Amino acid sequence: QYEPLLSEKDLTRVDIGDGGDGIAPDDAESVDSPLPDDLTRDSLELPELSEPELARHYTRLSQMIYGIDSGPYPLGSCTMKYNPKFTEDVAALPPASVHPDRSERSVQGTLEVMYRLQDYLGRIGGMDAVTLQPPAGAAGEFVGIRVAAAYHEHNGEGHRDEVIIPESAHGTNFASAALGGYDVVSLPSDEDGRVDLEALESALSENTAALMLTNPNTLGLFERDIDEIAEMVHDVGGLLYYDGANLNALLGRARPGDMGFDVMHYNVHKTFATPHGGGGPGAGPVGVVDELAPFLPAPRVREGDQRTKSGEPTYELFEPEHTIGKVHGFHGNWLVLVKAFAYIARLGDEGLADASAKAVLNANYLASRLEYDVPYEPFHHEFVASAGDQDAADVAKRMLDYGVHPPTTKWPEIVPEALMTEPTEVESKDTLDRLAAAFNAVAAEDSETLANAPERTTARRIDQTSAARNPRLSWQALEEDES
Amino acid sequence: QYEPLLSEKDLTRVDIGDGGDGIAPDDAESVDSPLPDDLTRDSLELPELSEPELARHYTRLSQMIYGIDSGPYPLGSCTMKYNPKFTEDVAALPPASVHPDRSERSVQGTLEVMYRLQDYLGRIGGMDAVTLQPPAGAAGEFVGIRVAAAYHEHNGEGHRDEVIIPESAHGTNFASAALGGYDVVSLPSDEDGRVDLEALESALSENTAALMLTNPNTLGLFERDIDEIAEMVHDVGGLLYYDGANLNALLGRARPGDMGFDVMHYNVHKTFATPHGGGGPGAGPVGVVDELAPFLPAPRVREGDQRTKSGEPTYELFEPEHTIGKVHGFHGNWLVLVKAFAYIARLGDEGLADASAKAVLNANYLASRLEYDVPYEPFHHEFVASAGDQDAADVAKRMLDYGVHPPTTKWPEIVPEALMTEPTEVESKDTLDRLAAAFNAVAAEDSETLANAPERTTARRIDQTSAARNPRLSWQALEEDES
Amino acid sequence: MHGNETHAGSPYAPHTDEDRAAMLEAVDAETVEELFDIPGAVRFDDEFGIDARTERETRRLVRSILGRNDDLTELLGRGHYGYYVPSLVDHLADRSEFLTSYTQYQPEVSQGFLQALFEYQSLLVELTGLEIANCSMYDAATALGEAATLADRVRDATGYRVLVPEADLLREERRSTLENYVAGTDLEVESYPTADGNVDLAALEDAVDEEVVMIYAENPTVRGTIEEHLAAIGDLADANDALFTLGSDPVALSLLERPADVGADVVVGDASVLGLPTSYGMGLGLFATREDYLRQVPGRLVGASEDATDRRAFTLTLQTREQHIRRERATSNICTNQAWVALRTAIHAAALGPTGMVELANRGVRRAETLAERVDDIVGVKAPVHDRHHLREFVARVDQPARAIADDLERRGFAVHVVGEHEIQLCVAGVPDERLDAFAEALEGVVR
Amino acid sequence: MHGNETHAGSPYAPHTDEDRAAMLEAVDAETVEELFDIPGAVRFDDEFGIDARTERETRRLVRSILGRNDDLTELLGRGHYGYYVPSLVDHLADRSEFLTSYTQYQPEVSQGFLQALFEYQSLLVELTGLEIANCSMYDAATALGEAATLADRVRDATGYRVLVPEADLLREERRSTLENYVAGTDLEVESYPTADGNVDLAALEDAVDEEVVMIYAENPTVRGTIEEHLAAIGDLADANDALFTLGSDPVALSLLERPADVGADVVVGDASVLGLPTSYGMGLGLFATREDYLRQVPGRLVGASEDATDRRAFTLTLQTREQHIRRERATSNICTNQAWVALRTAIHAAALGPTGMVELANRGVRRAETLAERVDDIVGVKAPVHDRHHLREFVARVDQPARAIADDLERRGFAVHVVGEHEIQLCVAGVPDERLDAFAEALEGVVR
Repeated sequence: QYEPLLSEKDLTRVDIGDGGDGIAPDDAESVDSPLPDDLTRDSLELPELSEPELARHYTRLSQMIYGIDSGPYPLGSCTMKYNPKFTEDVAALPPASVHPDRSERSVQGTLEVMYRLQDYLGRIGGMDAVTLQPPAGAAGEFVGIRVAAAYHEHNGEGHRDEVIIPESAHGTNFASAALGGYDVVSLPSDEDGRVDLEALESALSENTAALMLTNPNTLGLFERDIDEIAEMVHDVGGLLYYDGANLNALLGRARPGDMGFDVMHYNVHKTFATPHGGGGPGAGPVGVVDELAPFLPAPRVREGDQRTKSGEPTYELFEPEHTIGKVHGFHGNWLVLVKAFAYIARLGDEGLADASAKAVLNANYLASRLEYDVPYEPFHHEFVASAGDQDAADVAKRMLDYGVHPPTTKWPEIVPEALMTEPTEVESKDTLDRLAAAFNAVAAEDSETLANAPERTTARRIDQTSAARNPRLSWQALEEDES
Repeated sequence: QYEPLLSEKDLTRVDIGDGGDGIAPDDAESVDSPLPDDLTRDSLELPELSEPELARHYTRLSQMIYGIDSGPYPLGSCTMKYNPKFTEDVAALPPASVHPDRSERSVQGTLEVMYRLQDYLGRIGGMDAVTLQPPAGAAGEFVGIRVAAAYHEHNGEGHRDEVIIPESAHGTNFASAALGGYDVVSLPSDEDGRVDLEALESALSENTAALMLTNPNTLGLFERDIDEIAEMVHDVGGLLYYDGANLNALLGRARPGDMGFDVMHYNVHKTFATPHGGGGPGAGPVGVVDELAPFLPAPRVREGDQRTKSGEPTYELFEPEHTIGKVHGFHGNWLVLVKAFAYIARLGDEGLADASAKAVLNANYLASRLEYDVPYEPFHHEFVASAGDQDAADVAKRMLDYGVHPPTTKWPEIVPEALMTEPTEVESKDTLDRLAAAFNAVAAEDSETLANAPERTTARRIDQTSAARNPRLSWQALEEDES
Repeated sequence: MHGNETHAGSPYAPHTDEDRAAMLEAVDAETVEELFDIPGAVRFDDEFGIDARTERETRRLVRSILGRNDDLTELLGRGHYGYYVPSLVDHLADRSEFLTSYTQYQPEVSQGFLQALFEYQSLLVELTGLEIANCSMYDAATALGEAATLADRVRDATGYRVLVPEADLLREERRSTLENYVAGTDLEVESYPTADGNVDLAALEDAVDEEVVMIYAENPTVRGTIEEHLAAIGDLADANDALFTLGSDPVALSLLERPADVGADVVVGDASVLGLPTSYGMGLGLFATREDYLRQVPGRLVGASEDATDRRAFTLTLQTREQHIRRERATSNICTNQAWVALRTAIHAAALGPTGMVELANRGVRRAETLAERVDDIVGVKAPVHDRHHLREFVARVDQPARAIADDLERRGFAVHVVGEHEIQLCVAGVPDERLDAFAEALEGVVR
Repeated sequence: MHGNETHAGSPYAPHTDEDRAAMLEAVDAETVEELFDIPGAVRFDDEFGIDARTERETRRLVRSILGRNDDLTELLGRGHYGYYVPSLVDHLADRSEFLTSYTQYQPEVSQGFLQALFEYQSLLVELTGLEIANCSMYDAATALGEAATLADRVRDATGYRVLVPEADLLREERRSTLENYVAGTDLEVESYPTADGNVDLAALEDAVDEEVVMIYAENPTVRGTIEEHLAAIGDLADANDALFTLGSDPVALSLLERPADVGADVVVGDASVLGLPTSYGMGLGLFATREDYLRQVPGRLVGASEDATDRRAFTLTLQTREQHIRRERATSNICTNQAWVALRTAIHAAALGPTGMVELANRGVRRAETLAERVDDIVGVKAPVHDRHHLREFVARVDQPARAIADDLERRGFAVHVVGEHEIQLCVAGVPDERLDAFAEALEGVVR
């Protein structure tokens, strides 16, 4: 079961140059360099292994990972969908990989994909202009915040220094607003789990730069008062930001742009099925209404005036008039964008709408099968159950023993011992039944069993305290620690 | 651990046409056909599952398989080498897949690869002409036998009806000769484990069509008297056939053509690292000396008279003068041939010679580490140890518990309780030490432990008798049996 | 340091200099060459003359050579089809556990592959209606050869005649391969007549006698027509104690008459019409037969059994039929087969599901008809030649020499079969609709 | 039957009609639409106008669009390089367990990925000589931005100045991204002068004062020169209690001065020079720093720990720095990062090994020199412009307008940078020798 570190299989030191004495030590390779010694390092010590050894190492490591192809992965707000295999093929097409400094003329294909994806996303979100540059959802939030700031500044309202965020929002909202230099005003929920309008009223002021909202919210509830919320925010001159993390609930049913949102980000690995890759890369395109378009990052893609000889449109990069500049060295996570484009082009209107329909049906069906209480409803694509007397984190560990991935736990805090569950549309009824059986089996177990879980996984419960108290973050540190 | 059959996940019956009564039954889909009912079947009943469900099914199945990327795979005579990943990429190139009925003019690339591979193989085996058509090693043997028959027939020697094969030869030798209509004359080994020259003398006669030999033989021993053997066979008018299964021992050190062999097959998945795919596809190209070339299967590839505008050679298919005809509907396992070509082109002279050197070194080193007795030597790329008092099949099962793949067992029978072991060149010293440790751990265990093995595998020891006595070869049969 | 890109030697042999030295010491040798026990007389002291290349250079070499293939739209079929293979098939079958494992001689660590092959066998059982399917032969032609040797083994009476369609309804390659397979037996391959793209039933009746051990027919025929006399052929074979061997493929079998229903004793064909791209003719021999012949079946069989804890498990079974045990008395010489292709076929079929499979076949009927109507409208072209139902493909008569038309079409980017001086054959399988439209236009231009 | 190719709906949602009916009944609804609690006023009743396509059609669409990209040999670098990525990297990283898993919030079922990221961190520790590396940022530009906010957090004294090279030695995109990252702070980004493709050390000394919180420099520079003043910059930063942030990449770090040895406090850069093809600029932000700043590091960290049976196990650690716990007081807003790219980089580095990595860098020195000599021989071209050592790339002066030369070269199949009215920049990374030869000939033809 255990796989040694690469460094435990081999460590070879390569001496660079002759180190001044012309003699290479016995236990190291020596490699000359055309550079003078004072511009080079002395040596490099890393594993030197063959292709067969590496193939086995990484194959073995892969077998110690639970992925979406292993079974259900109902992480609330993370929208872990099946990643269609063919999208990998299109991203692997040789012309998908060109250098970002190429002339626009020579990358018309790349620009066309970007143009079309901007267009698709605009239609889906009800937004007038889209940038594809942000390399992840949080980067998209930051772009939204920076765009809002630039907009207010441009209008002589640079004094606005507050961003209002519901308590139950994703942690990135707070961090992105803070990174943008804003003070965060935290907004409590009302007893139904939605935005408390009175609290919002008192939070809003002439200092309000924006309200960040996700809808459905993290409890899966649609903010039914969204019209009124939008009016309130706009009345004080603020902007309304849509966190796209939960967009998979609404495709073809409602659009942020129609709800009064001014700026939004899309999480392509959530809504458009690009693989999450164990942490990333994602992509967090940002859509805005016309008024904010001049502030988007540069460059964006538009159709050019000319046509090709065969009459096809041409595409060009351009800099929005009041652009905030760059938020990534080049064009963001391009290969991820290609996959998202392919996914949308595959599903089309009906497929996207069907995905949301079944995501919502699945969440409702799964909840109906659970012994755990689900305090807030009517929810959409996700729901938050309460583990009650059990520790939600222990529940999660124990679910691993049943061969399924647990939900997100202990968040949002409005639900005690929260089990935030989002099955997505890709699970069949059979799988949901199996998942529900796992939940219910754990619900019937005692706290000791839960505390000792997991028992059937590659590693047993891992000591987090020790990891943090005595950080060993590299094989070098580990070796030092063990010696 | 257990994965249900696809049919246990779903079985959907599709009725075709209206079955005459215009009413589709409740529990089935009904699909119309443009064909009249009397030309169509009534229904089709198979699993109807989604892509995410299938991805999980086959991912799970794959995780219940030990492959070369899982660890050492020292199956004697099977030469389970690491399969370089890049060869998959070249076989997946779109122009690698063309229809076999294309005009020669339009598939010059395909023909050039074939021509070059014919040439490579000829050089490596010391043969004058090569056909790539046989889709596996046994098919290659059969081609060799058919070519020999056609050659004798052509020379008015159709009376030759015997093929001589050493007792320790691969089972396919016997079966291929029999399929070709020959009587098999079995040849005992001498006490050194090699061909018994006296026995050969008495087996040879004017009825001898051919002697089939592998060298090194299945004990890993080089047939040192190969010169004399060739002379004896040729003296009675017979042909000498080389079974290429053990060619990985000799690359760059000796060539069948130079040893007096007239015809040989190559196992590309053994010698040239194409993946075995859980049983196939392989490829068994056949090389012959000039005298036999007119009898090879049709078509082969040769350079054409013309050159392209840019001066490149052109290639064409041709039918050898006295061809035996076809042994495959088209050109054999083409995608496998592309991989073999890429492997040879990657390694070149030095790489191929180095592969054999290290294959032989590895076998000798591994044997030197074992507690088990190795009665015959000096062996080359493989050796046959004896499990002594232990049951070799049980030894194999127990080795599975140590996380390694066991050797081929109980064969050749000349060694009691044979453990026929071939580590190949791709194993490192560390891996060989680990493999030896597994052998030695098992050597020290009692027969009960061995008889109960394996204990740590996906399935425990499987009942072969029950499988054969009550054959259930489909889910339909299984369902019937269980009902 | 091991042999990487910059060093001579195999890049896949992981020996460090240190390791090699230690290993040589352990085996008591100074050099590796000492370990080779090869007499000087047969030592090879020359070079092959093959250059080594980096991985990148090798990829570029192959890409550059294969780049010489023309990029044509292929309206080609005749027993080998280029259906679109879903991406899922590549991604799953390419998982290295599938790709890099050996034959399942240790079933305890091969359950996944065995189950996949068991499911493949079950697919064929459903498609054919026969009770037994093996887990692969090489291709359609060799499977036909194996069917003849099976007939030779199992038939009650003596006999030697193997009847196959005459040349217009049987690929020459299949017949030639069959001839090789029976060359070591007393069997003789003979043709029976055909009529308008189907078996000439009356002529076949005349040809059959007690010496016939097997009658072979295909459905659809190589000319794309659907065979209308299957049940009659089955009866004829039965009446003469001969085996009826039917050639087909999984797409055709999804829609056309079920072989068991027309009296077929053996079904052969190319199963890789699902799962593989055209691959210059690489195939997957489909082989199914009646339970009666279980112990005479060639090739590997996967069966269900139980393990020591009584859980269901799969294993290769009835191996006493096979060469590695029975040697010259084996039912076939086959050893390495096409297991991985069978896996691909099974995945492709599963991805289609029964609805998708029937629909794929139905589209083959409809689209062939549409194309035939379209080209029939062109002056100088008549299609289809045979007044029958077609699957996937059909023969068209052209007033001008067929060879010249095919050459012209090739210059315009289309490949078609030439099957007679004034006959071309057109197949729609795997060709997108817009390419068929473009083809019809090109043909119009060519014959104008 | 589920939504397959022939049916409307998501092909990846496996619901049969039967299932859907049963599920609706279980949730007590007649239709799925009932489950949507959306007020009529904000309901969307229109269409997006996006057509659905089959998988095959979608692949053809993307292939056809991307086919509009010209096939050029790219002599492009300037911080982003197209080294050959071994096939091994694709095959291993594409294993679906790696590709389709989430962030390792349940480490007990994520040990494989955690270990791979731990090994990636260790690789960076060796390359930089610094004690801590996180397991990825987005790219070089955003990592630079994060370095500045780190400097803002950790610096003892107050201060606001962030010093970066002037435009000729810093990509505008990096500076612009940095400006956005510090827009919410009191930091201000200022340029310091450069001289002959290196830092102008004297001018930098003049520019530094106590208000400086960070000095940024790159090695090699964006013009391909190797920076000769690193240790001096490190001393200068140290003397003024400013952080020295060095921009580099894993190939350069394999050969050039070790950052820890020249006093670097933070190393940023694009680690995906190993592991990813050019990918239109997709990257992997390298981020390493001193142990002192451990609790202020942005991004995820994988640490070793023990499980309940005391076996070594890996886990994300020090998560209290992160946004999902610390919210607006987090060290960064980063959540989704580039973990899978880090995996690819780790595999590529492992495939090269230390010998291969040093050799790759050495070849970048040698081949750039060779090309510079070659083009310097051309009348009307002088190369390199800077009399310094170069890695991978160099600037060449051309007598004719650089833009026109680049356009001409593009027509001949080569892409080069234009970095001044009479300056082009040429990079050898990933370009085969024979293409460099062809390029030199093309350039000769163009300037003739």
